[in-house]
Amino acid sequence: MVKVEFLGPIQKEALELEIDNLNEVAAILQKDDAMKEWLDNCAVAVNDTLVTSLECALKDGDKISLLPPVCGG
Amino acid sequence: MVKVEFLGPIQKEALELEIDNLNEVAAILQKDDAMKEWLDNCAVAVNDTLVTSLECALKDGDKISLLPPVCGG
Amino acid sequence: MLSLYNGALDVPKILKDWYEAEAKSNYGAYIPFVGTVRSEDGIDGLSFDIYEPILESWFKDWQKKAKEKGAVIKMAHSRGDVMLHESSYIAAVFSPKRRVALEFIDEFVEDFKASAPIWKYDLKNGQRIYAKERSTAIKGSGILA
Amino acid sequence: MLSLYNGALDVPKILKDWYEAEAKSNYGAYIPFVGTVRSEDGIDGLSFDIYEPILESWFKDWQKKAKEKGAVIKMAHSRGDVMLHESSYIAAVFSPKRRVALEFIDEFVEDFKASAPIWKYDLKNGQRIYAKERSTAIKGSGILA
Repeated sequence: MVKVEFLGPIQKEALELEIDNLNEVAAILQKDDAMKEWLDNCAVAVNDTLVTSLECALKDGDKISLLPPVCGG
Repeated sequence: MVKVEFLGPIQKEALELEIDNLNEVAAILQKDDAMKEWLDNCAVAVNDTLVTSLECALKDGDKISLLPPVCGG
Repeated sequence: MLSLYNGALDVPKILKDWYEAEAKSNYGAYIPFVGTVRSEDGIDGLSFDIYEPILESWFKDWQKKAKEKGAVIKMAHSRGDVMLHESSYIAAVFSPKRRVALEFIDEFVEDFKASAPIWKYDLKNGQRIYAKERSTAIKGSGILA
Repeated sequence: MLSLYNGALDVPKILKDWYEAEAKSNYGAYIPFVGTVRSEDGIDGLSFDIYEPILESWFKDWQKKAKEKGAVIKMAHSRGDVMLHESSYIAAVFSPKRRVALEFIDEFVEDFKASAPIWKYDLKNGQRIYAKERSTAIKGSGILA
């Protein structure tokens, strides 16, 4: 089981998914209308490390985070 | 009478001179051995305003200041 | 040193504590940057969400960069609501040399704005509205699209 | 605002007073630069001479530049002796915008170093020695040579 969580302003409950890689996450979220406005500008972290490609194998217990545009300060 | 004062580390008493322009100041100070090391790197102010050329008429009561290299902070 | 506070920062106290903590470290330059909530667009204040695990690793990378230059970096940020004219952010660099300090605080603050996982909301008429148009997508965003 | 003090600066108090003085002025960014005496070359401290009339007119020009950018500049400096790990200099900019503030403090501090009529001496073995090799000739120097 892999957990997908949505940070900051994304109003969406975390998901628990049986998946092996980030391509599957992308395929699932692309079908979610509420996520359409976010996918273009969200960064992705796997176990709290930002990743820049979908070539990333996932294992049981991994945590994926979606980070929308930021504005600290 | 024009007053010439030496600021910061220049160990020299102020002068009172009967002169009409900065060229005369230059001529006088160039003859002063103790001033040789300073003239190359001193800035000049007339009545507390920095000047960048010797083309400056002087009148009675004017004050000339010599400012050696600075290092605030 | 990264410190997170609920609500507004006590700026004089933080600036003093940091100054005194490094008083004997032989740094010649100390440059804090203080960010304060401005009155504009009729807001009553701002509110912040922070994702701490990634903020901490981002900050650790900057601590490493500071160390390579013989410098030290400190940061404080607010969680939750910060009202008009209160402060939500302080970053500070200590360095032996002024040029290093002046350049480092600029680079740090700009990367903070572009990369730190913090989300800002306008507080307006009792609502908390994501400041989308003022936000920046983190580098590498969009891979799921 | 230009403040000169005999001896070391009370940094926490000055940073606090300036912050509080501008608390309602709606500036988003406050960047102080604090200069502290470092231990090097066996000095016991530094000492400063200031020529105030020209320092004041130099500072007035910078106040005008700040105003044109919607910013405010403040400065404090020590006269006389300042010992190791004490501070002799604070400059600070307040601005609505962070980019203006970051650029302004850099330009101000660099021009201060090159132009402000202040002379620095090393205090060493009871002597007061002009820091000639660390000093900079003011622009336009040498016309009398």
